[in-house]
Order: sequence, then structure tokens, then C-alpha cells
Amino acid sequence: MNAPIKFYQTGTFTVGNRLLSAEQRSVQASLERNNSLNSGHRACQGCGEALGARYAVDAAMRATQGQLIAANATGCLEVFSTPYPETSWQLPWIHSLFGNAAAVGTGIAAAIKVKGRNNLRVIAQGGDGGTTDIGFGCLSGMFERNDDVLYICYDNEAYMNTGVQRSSATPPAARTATTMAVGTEPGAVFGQGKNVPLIAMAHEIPYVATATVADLHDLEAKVERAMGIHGARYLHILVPCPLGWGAASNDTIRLARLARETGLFPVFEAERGEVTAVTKIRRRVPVEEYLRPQKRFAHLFGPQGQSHMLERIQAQADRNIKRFGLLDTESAQ
Amino acid sequence: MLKQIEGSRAVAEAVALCRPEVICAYPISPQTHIVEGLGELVKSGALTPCEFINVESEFAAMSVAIGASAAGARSYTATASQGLLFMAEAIYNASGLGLPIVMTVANRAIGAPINIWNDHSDSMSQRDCGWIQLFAENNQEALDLHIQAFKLGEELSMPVMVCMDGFILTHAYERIDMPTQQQVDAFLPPYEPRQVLDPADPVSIGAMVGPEAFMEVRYLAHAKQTLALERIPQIAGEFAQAFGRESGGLVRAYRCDDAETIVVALGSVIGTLKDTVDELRNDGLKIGVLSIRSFRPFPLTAVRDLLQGAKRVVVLEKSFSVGLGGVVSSNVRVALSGLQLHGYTVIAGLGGRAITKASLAATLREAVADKLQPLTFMDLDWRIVNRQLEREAATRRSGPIAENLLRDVGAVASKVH
Amino acid sequence: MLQVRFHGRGGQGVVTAAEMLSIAAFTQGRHAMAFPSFGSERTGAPVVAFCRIDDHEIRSREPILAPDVLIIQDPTLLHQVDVFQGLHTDGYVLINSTRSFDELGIGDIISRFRHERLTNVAATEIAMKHLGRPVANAVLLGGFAALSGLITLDAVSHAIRDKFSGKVAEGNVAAAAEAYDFVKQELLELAHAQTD
Amino acid sequence: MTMQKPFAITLDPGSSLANKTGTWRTERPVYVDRLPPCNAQCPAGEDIQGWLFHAESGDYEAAWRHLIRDNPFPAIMGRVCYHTCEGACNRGKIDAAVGINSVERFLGDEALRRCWQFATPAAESGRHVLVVGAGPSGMSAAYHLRRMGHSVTVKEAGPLMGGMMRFGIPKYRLPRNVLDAEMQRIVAMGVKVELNTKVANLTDAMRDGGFDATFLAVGAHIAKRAFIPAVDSSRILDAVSVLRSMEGEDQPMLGRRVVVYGGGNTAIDMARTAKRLGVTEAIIVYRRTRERMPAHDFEVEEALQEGVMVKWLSTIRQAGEGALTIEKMVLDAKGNPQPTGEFESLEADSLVLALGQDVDLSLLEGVPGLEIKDGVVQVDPATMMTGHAGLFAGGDMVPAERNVTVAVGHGKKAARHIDAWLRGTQPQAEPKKHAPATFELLNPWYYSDAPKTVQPQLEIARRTSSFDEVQGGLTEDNALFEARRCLSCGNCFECDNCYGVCPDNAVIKLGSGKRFAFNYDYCKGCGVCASECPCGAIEMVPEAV
Repeated sequence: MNAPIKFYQTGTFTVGNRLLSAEQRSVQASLERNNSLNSGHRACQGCGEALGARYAVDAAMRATQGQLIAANATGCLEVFSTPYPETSWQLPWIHSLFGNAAAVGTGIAAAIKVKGRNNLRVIAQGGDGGTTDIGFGCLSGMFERNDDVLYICYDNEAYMNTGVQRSSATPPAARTATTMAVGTEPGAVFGQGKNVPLIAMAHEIPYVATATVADLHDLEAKVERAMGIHGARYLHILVPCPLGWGAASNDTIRLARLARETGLFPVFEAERGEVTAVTKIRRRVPVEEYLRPQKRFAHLFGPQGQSHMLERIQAQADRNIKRFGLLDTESAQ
Repeated sequence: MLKQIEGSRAVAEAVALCRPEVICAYPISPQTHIVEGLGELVKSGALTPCEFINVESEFAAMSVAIGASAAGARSYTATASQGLLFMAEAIYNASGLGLPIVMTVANRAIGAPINIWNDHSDSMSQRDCGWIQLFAENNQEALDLHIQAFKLGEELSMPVMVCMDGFILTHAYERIDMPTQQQVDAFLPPYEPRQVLDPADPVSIGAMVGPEAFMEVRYLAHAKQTLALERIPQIAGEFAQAFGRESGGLVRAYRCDDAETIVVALGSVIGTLKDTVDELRNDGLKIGVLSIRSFRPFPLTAVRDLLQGAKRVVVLEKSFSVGLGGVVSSNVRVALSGLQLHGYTVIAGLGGRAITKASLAATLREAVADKLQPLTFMDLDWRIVNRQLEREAATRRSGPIAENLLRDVGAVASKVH
Repeated sequence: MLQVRFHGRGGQGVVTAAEMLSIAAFTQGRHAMAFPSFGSERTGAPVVAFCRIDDHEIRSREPILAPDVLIIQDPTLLHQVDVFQGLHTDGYVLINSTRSFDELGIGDIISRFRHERLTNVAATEIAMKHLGRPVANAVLLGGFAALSGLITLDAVSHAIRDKFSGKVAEGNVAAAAEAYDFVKQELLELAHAQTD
Repeated sequence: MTMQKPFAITLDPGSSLANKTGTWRTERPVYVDRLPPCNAQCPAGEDIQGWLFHAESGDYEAAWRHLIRDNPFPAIMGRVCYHTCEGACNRGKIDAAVGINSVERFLGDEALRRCWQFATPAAESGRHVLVVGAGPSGMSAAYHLRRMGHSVTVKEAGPLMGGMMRFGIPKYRLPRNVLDAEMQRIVAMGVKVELNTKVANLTDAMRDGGFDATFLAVGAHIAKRAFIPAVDSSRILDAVSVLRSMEGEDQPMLGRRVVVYGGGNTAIDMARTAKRLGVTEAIIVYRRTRERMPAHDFEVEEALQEGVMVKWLSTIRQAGEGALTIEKMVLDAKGNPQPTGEFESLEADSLVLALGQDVDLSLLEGVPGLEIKDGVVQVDPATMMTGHAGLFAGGDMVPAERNVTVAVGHGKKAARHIDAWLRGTQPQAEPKKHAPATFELLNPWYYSDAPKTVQPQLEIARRTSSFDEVQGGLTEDNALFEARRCLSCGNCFECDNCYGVCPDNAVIKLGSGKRFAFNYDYCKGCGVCASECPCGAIEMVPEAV
């Protein structure tokens, strides 16, 4: 069959596709995939970050033929992957501090450059705390210098490692250990928000993208794209956390999918500060559908439900949809 | 080659001769001239291959150095004062990971009140961070120590701080003997990392270590510094062989042989002390100077051997542990444990207060006469202090001390010293 | 040991003057140490710089409290800062000014010192003439060479060329030379006045 | 380069494999197979999902070979089967059911185009089986029995093979070349077919032929009569004979206005045939309403499109000279038609009765042990064997819904039991049916949107003027597209989802065609694999305590 054919039963959206040749399939479908983050790690059942990290790093490994070094911020990913005497990492990897992953990445990139090992590439990775809060200065510096590092933020929207405290990536109304579901405006406040992908774009770095663990093909394509570019790149991946979100461990991917389908988490690509591509919503759903399965939003529902907060969250989703054009004109209703 | 240049420039050129591959720079007085000099050398192509990175903070400076060193590059940075504190977390990390980074600390006081002048509070605040800390007496030694620091640090796979007095050394023009590239290359082999980030052998560096192994890790760091106690004099010896001059080592004694009174100090004040001691000797006082070159590891044995013959020890230091007294003297006391010596701690030169020969001589005469207070603050303006103390006795809330002092002193800059 | 203290204002190259003097001494095979009164002074603020010159290693790093030489780049400081503090009775004083000590209102202070070691030179004017900018530091060094004879004009020129390059260097060298001749001339006249 | 790694701080890659996280598990994922609704529904017992799987990858021969394990007539089925499978298809709940029937037809036609043949049996059993009737049931049985290595003789009273497929189903629904080809393919296996050979007496036939067993499938060819007072001049025929005569030379004389009496598919076929024969008016008279009509609605629809008229709620009371007397009916509470006493006259040159058919059981005279009830032979529904040992029966002559697909299913089932009976064994028990793959078990997100492809239809003009086939076939691309719309309900199709979405890399990919296995050393039992399995082929079961 030379004419391009869509795959239905065999799945346009599934991880693999038996009708495609091996090299056309996703990295995760491959028998030779790297499993950069190996079995035996101590992540919770259904950990979205463990999944996202393997997705992203495996893709980067394929894009670089394994010539990859990773710097890691302190956080769940680091703690569950490298408790002495075991590590789950299969690539050269370094953990230094909570707030300096981007700078360590810069250092590695500089060493690689000065040693002329130009085939080697660098990624730096961290959670939302290590990225949008404590590591923000180093991140911005790395962007501003346009250092040859791909920074990957695994965003689970709070400090899970320390027991689910609020981070600047925690969404409004979400309950955390430091934003309890009490008082007149329970949960995290409706602040101005801190949209790090947009802030990254403001640095006009070569590449910025968002993705979720629910859309592997999109995620892998973005990593591959990023590794094809030199200079500072930023990839922000939404990785649901069953523990911190109070969700069922088997709902990890479903929730990531709903975050996108509600419009609360816009998935897009930007180059040099300009949005170049948007992943459209396929089946639009109201925010309730995304919020209900998460205990951190339980106070929005039930007899004492906070309908006005629900409306504000829906409004946020609608704003995203408008701002990024997340709906196809025909399916826009 | 003899040159009459600024200390910062001398250090910059010496560091360049060590062929660092990654230099991270964040400006802070009085370190600026060093990184400016290196920046120029890299940009002009005189130092190549080398990546000179203008980072956004000292925290980033040390972090970039960590990454570069872990990836196998010889890495260098410089800082001072608040900058050292701002990178403190990364400093501990660099030593914990055993990365042989070399860093110049242009010693400067720590605020508040903010103060850009020289003392040793910054280096001393990091005395327990696991780095080797070497102190330079003059600019010649400052530049020599950097060459030795790379050799030492890379042999032991641990980071080294070269401490030189801010302004007093960094901004002083004096005669130095700059070695040639050939000399340095012969002395300092290329960097062979202990551990390196390389896909050929993909290790994980920086694991989380729990109670089952943490103490062992810490002890091993100590064992390493103990090893450094042997290597530092050896390397100083090798250096003397190669370059024909004494530099570094653990300690240096000046006219201590028959000394009944020995002044212990570190850094550039040693020079002034030597002149002072000469004058006192002329007046027949049996006094000498012991300068500590390596503060970490602290040479307990060497210090004890040199001091145990004396009657009294005066530790003169530019650092101060509020609520206790001397920092250096506490360390010296450990070396002297069990010995019955008169011990005096003289705090001097904090925040750039000039240390004059006259004051030194007067203080030391008192010491020799055993009239000195065990903890003495040299050239302290008691007039101001007492006034403030009275104020505080009078009222609980007397406003910030610094503000009041300034009010009493009047304009700062109009004084020569 | 010769101890020289420079007084001026931020931006007038006072520190540079001290450094150039140390270089000049170095080129004559002597040991020298130049250092500023370390501070965060900004343009216009009073600045002090020091230079020690000796035949062996200089170890003391205390500020120069009892100078052998005072070089005052900015006469407006004369009544603001106690510039003469600690000056030896047989010390040298070189002031950047066209006006006489009496006109400067320091006649009585000056009378405490050996008058043949005191002089002033219109360094700023000379600098304007040769460089088009009022930077008197190098010029004064030329004057100092003439006044004290403790360093040669050649050494000063060498130091200037070490610090500067191109037109700036040559302009300064020329200016320093003119100041040198001017001071020599003054001293000559002074000597004649003595003998007369 | 060997590193002197610092103690504890620097670790060797992948060492966490020492940490068996499987111990965290309270539930374990297990791969299961579930029964897809299409398969569950198919009267011929086809493994529809199975042959679609091959079709998806464009391996049509493999698909066809998989299909004919159960049904030797794909090309016929693809035309005349009423494909209740599509009604059951889960995809119907997403967009539209998979066009199973059209793909089956494509495979059947492809097989004919490329002359794919059935394999001849590996070994001969030495047993001889008589099959009476060369209709769908009989030929299906003959085919399966032959595959099992028995020699088979089919005795057919008629001049041609096909039975009701030929004499009951008009050309425009089943072109005869297709019918003949699929019949011939069975003959090619070595099945002996004796045409124009009516078995008058079964006992004699079996004895004379020395048969070891017999399968009866004579069909129902005798038209039911209804008493309608008529004048001699009135022309009354029965649909079965009219349709049969269509196969012969001389076409039936129906006049310009034809009334067909009845509501079954035969009535519809009759009316549409009449239209094609050029009558000006073909009117169906039926006692009940369209909703209650036994004929398949799509056929009614096609008939109406072709200009056939229907008088609902009407019975024929009398047949007179060129006209019929019709009485209007009403439905009572139970939905049964009741006379109203309202009459009207309807002009008609001929009246064709299509009131169902009876079986000619004369050949069973004197066979012991048989039980005949309601005009059909009673059989054990599990084995299709009659009360007489070694005598099996199927198709329209046994109690069941009367259609080709059911008949073919009977043939298959009977063959299995005849074989077992001959060998004196129990037939290897059918693999026990899996739990049904219901729509709720699926995760439809992973299937992209793909509405059903419509088969081309002949335009009305040609449909009423000729016997050309009304329903067209699919092109290869369409067939492939259609095959790929299958969701593979309840059975792994190797989409790699479980392998990809496991946060603990605890799924082992066994390679193409080998599916997957769980690595319980590391599986923490989070259940993501089960939730994200598109086709519901993973089940979470609690760990035994």
C-alpha cells in the first residue's frame, strides 16, 4: 500500500501500530527502546512523572543515538530513581541541587563544547517546584544565554516529594498541604498564575513546547524536534500525580487527557517566541469531568460545592481555548 | 617573568596558564578584576579552548562549574562575601560530589551592614563545607597557590578555595614573577577526572544516601582532607623545585625558633606582622609569626609542633564568631589541647579596618606583658560602642545598631583609615 | 622606603597615578607596592591612593599614614580633607595648581616644611594642551620625577606606555615631559632665589 | 576507562533492577480474550474479528482462508446474509457499525477473481456420507465433511446446485455466476454431486449407496396455499414456482398488474422480480403494518424505491375476473389483525401467493425413530441428529429461522457431529465461549473517527429494467478502510499501549504476533495498562491473600 492509509482498529492514537514499519513506530513501541528510567524505581503506583520521564528521555536517546547526558533537579524523580545503592538511570546522569538543574546543564554543555564532543547532547529536568520556583533563576539564565540544553519540566502541580505543598504551578482551588480546602475560598487562590512556557517564549529561545503523558506521539515528536535544534529549548510536560491529586492510580493518563480536552492545559509549540502549532481539542469536555475524579478538588462538589469556583475554572479553560485556538472551527461549539 | 601588575591580573594570568576549560563569572567586589581579566584572555583567544560563561548569580556560577567539572572539564570561578554565601548550597554540593573545582575567594566582610571591604568572615563561614581552603600572604603566593590548587584538587578529586584578601591583595600593584606556560604545563598534568558523565560508561552521580551510608561518606571526605595534609607540603615542595620559590604549604614560621610569643595569623596581614615583629625583635622581644597557609585541612600537628615551644600564643584574625570570639583561635586551641600556654585572641581588621603596625606593636607588647584581654578587639572605638551600649541599657528598642554607629562616626569615607 | 600618598577625586585617575608610579619604580629595578584606599567612591568623591617604593620586598600593607610624598591632584581638597596628615617635615609636596600656596590659603601649613621640596604645577592645563582632557595624573608624575629625582622621567614615560597606548600614551608622555621641565625650571629659579 | 567512583554518591546504571517492586502489588493485570459481539451473533459461527484482522493488513487470502474455516460461501454470504453481526457491532455506538458484510463480499469476490481453491483433505477417512439437497445447508455440510476427509455424495432433485439460493433469491441479489462458482469450488474438492436425482425413499438410498451417515437438507419448496374463493378465470400463482421458473427458459405470464399476497422476503422478491419482468404495477397486499412485516426493512425500502406498492392492513377475500376483493384490517391490542368488514376492489391480472413454504417430507416414509412436528423434522439442536441414529438434518426442514446463514451454520454443526459419530467419539468440545466484550470494556479514545463506507447501488432505472445486481461491491481501498474500522473488541491486537504506558516497564513485548506478558517482578498493579487498553483485553484481578 503506497497510498498513506489511516489506521483505525490498529489505532492512530495507540502507542504502537502493527501495520507500520519498526522505524515508523513510536519509540515506546519499540523492542529496542532504551528504558532510560529502568524498572525497580520507587515511584508510586501509576506515577505520571516516571512515565513522562521515560517517554521523554527515551525519545531523546533515540534522537541522539544514545549520546545524551542528563542533569536532574532534586524532587520525586530524583529521589525515587536514585536511592543508594540503586539507580534506575541507564544514561549518564547527575543530580546536584533542587534549584540548579538548568545551570548544571549549562556546565555540561560547556564542557562538551570545549572538549569538541559535539555529538553529545544535554537535557536538564526537574519537577514544577525545581523549575517554576526555586530553579527559576538558573532556568531563565540558561534561556537568556541560549545555552545548548533541553530543559524538561515534569509538572505535577505541587511539591509532591515533600508531601504535596503548593508550588507556583498549583492550579487555583486545588487543595494542597499548604492550601487547605477551608475558608471562604478553599484551596489554592486564584492568583495571576505563572505560565513558565510563556515566560520561556518571552526569552525568544529557539523552541518551547507543552505536552502531556496522554499523547505519546505528540510528546515524542516534540522531543525529537527539540533535539534537532541547538540552543536553549523548553518542554513542559503535564504528569498527573495519583498521590497529590487524590486520583486513582489507573487514571493517570485519562486525567492528563482530560486536562487537555478541557482546555485547562493547552498543548502547543512555539519557536523564537511565536506559537507555531497547537494541538486541537478532539472531544471537548467541561472542566467538571476533569476535576471530579481528583480529591484535591473534592470541595468544589457535593452539597457545599463551590459552583462559583467551578465557573472561574471553566472560564480559564475557555480563555485558553480562545487564546490558543484549541478548537477546530467546525468542532467549535 | 617579573611584572609589576595588579594582584587580580596576576591571578587571572596564572589561572589562564592552568588552562581552565570552563570559567563561570558573576561579578562581586573585590573579585571583579580577576574575572574581567580572564574574560579578556578568553575573548582575545589568548586562553583557548575555554568557555567563559557570564552567569546570573553565584549560585549559578558554582552550579555551572559543577556540571562542567562532572562532565570532565577543568572548571574555575571566583567570588567573595555575599556571593560565597549565595552559592553556599552549591559549595557543599561540589565537595560532596568530589568535583575538583578551583575558586578564588577575594575575602570580604559579610553584611548587614553591607560592607565591601576586606576581612575573612566569608571564607570562615564556609570552613566546614568540605573544600580545601588555602590563604595567600601576597600576590606572588596568590598566583602560585592557584597553580598548586588545580594539581591538588584534581589529584584528590576535591574542590579548592584560594583565599586572598580583597582590595589589599586583589587591587595591589606589586612585583610578581609570572611563570611560563611551559613551566605550568610541566607541573600541572591535564585533568583526569575520577568520575565523568559519559555515555561510554553511564553512571548516576549524586544519589540520595540514607542513614545506612551517610556517615561513611562524611568520614571518607575527612579522610581525604587528612590525605591532603600530606600532599599539600609535598606539592609545595614540587612547586619550589619547578619554580624556584617557596609558596603554599601548610604553615610558615617567621622568627619562631626561640620565640616566647608567637602570633598566629593568615592572609596578607602576615606581611605587616613580619615588619612589626622585626621592630619588636629589635627591642629584644622574643616574638615570631606563624602563618597558616592551609586552613582546611587544618594542620593540627604542624601548628602544635611550632607553638608548643612558646610561652604564649596570640591569634590575630580577621574573622569573628559572634557570641564566641575567634574562629581561627578556636581551631588553634584544638591543636594546643593539653598545652598550658597563655592564649590571646585578637580580632582585627573587620570590614576593612586598617591594621597598622603601630596598633599591632602596641597590642603585642601588651600580650608579651600578659596584660592583653583574652579576647581583644584591636582599634575598637570604645567611645562609640559604649555610647550605644548605654543607649541600649536605657531603652529596649534603640534602632538598628549600624544606623546609630554611623550617626556617631559621621561620614565614613572622609577617614583615611 | 619611600611612601607616596596621592589625593584626588574619583575619576581623576588617582589610583592609576599610584600604579604608574609603582611601575616606574619597578622599571628602575626597585620594589614597589601601589594600592588604593579601597572604597566604593564614585566620581567626584575624595580618593586616596598609595605607593611604597623600596630596595627590598615590601611587606607592610597598612595605609600610608606618614607619607614622604604628597601628590595632590585636586587643590579643592585642600580644605576638605586633612591631606597633610602625617607628612614628614622633610617630605615632598606637589600640588596640581597654577596658584601659589598663599593663594591656595595653605601658606602657613606649608611653612612647616622644606620649601625647596614644595611646588605646584599646572598639570591640568598641560594635560588639556596635550590630551584635550583634564587628566593630570601622569603629568604630575613627570613633575614628581623633577621635584624629587627619586624616579627618572624615562621610567615615568615607560610606566605611562605600560598603562596606556597610542595617542593617549604619547600625549601623556609629552605632558609628563613638559611638567618635568616646568618643575625643573621652577626649582632652578627657586635655587637662584636662594643664592641671591 | 574505569572510574574510581566515589562511595555511595556515584552508582552504576540500571542497578535498581535489584529492587523488585512487584511486591507492592495488591491487584494484578491479566491478559484476557473476550467474545466480540459480531462473532457471538453470527449464525454461521464465523470468526468475523479473526478474518477482519488479516484483512486489515491487506492479506486478503489469509483473511479468506480464515473465513472459510467456518463458511465456504463468502461471496454468497456477502450478498444475501442479513448480517445481524453489524447490528451487534460495538462500533455502532461510536459512529457506525463495521461493514462486515461488505468486506466479506469483497473477500469472496477476490477469491473468485483470483481463483483461490479449497484445500483437499490430507487423508481419506474411508467413510461415505450422503447429503440430500444441494442447498446452502447441504453444500455447507458436504464441504466440511470433505475437509474432514470423508467422501461425500450429494443428491439433488433439481437441475442445478444452490437450492433456495437459486430458486428463492433473485439474480439481482445473487448473480448466478457467483453462486455457481462457489458451488463448483466445493465440487472441486472431490464432493460428488448428482443433479436431477430425487431421493424418493431414504432408507433405500442409504442402503443402496452403502452410506455410513446421512445429512438431510431438502429445504422447503412447497408453497403454502390459502383458501381464496375464486372464479376459474382468475389467475393465481405461487411465488416459489414463479421465482423457480425464472431460472428456466420461458418466463411466467403475469399480465400488467400483479398483486403479491404476503409479507415475507419472498413476497418482496416476487414483487421486485415482477417489476423487472416489466409489469406496470406490482402491489403487495399484507395483513399487518410495515413495522410488523417479517421481510427485512432494507429490502422493503429497496422495493419501494423500485416502485413496488404495498397495501397495508389488507387481506384478500375473493379473487374475481381481473379484480380482487380486499378487506381492511385493524390491529387489536395484541397486534393481531382483525377484520373491519370494510371492503374494496383491487384490479389485478394475476395474484401471486407468497405465504411461506412447506417441506416435502415424502422421502422419509418408513424411516424409524423420526419425529415430525409442525411439518418439520425434529433434531437435537446440539448435534442436528434426528431420532434416527446416523441421520442428521438441517436447513429449512428443521425448526429454525429460515435463511441462508442459519442453513450454512446447520451444515457446519451437523458435519462436526457426523464426523464424531462416524469416528464414534465426542466432537472435540467447542472452546468454551469467552465472556462478552461489551462496549463498556473498551477505551474508544484510541480509535480515530471513521464513518462507514457506503456501498455503491445501481440506479433505479436499471434496477427496474434489468436483473443486474443492485448492491455493488467495495474497492480494495474501501474494503481495507472498512476492515480497519474493526475495534477488535475484547482481543489484543498488539497496539503496544500496555507496553508503552506502564510506568514501571513491567510489560514484556513478545514480538509480532506473540502479544505481551506482564513482568510481575516489577508490576506495581497501578492498572494504567488495563484502563488504557483500547479493546478491553486486560483485566485487573485482586492478588490472592
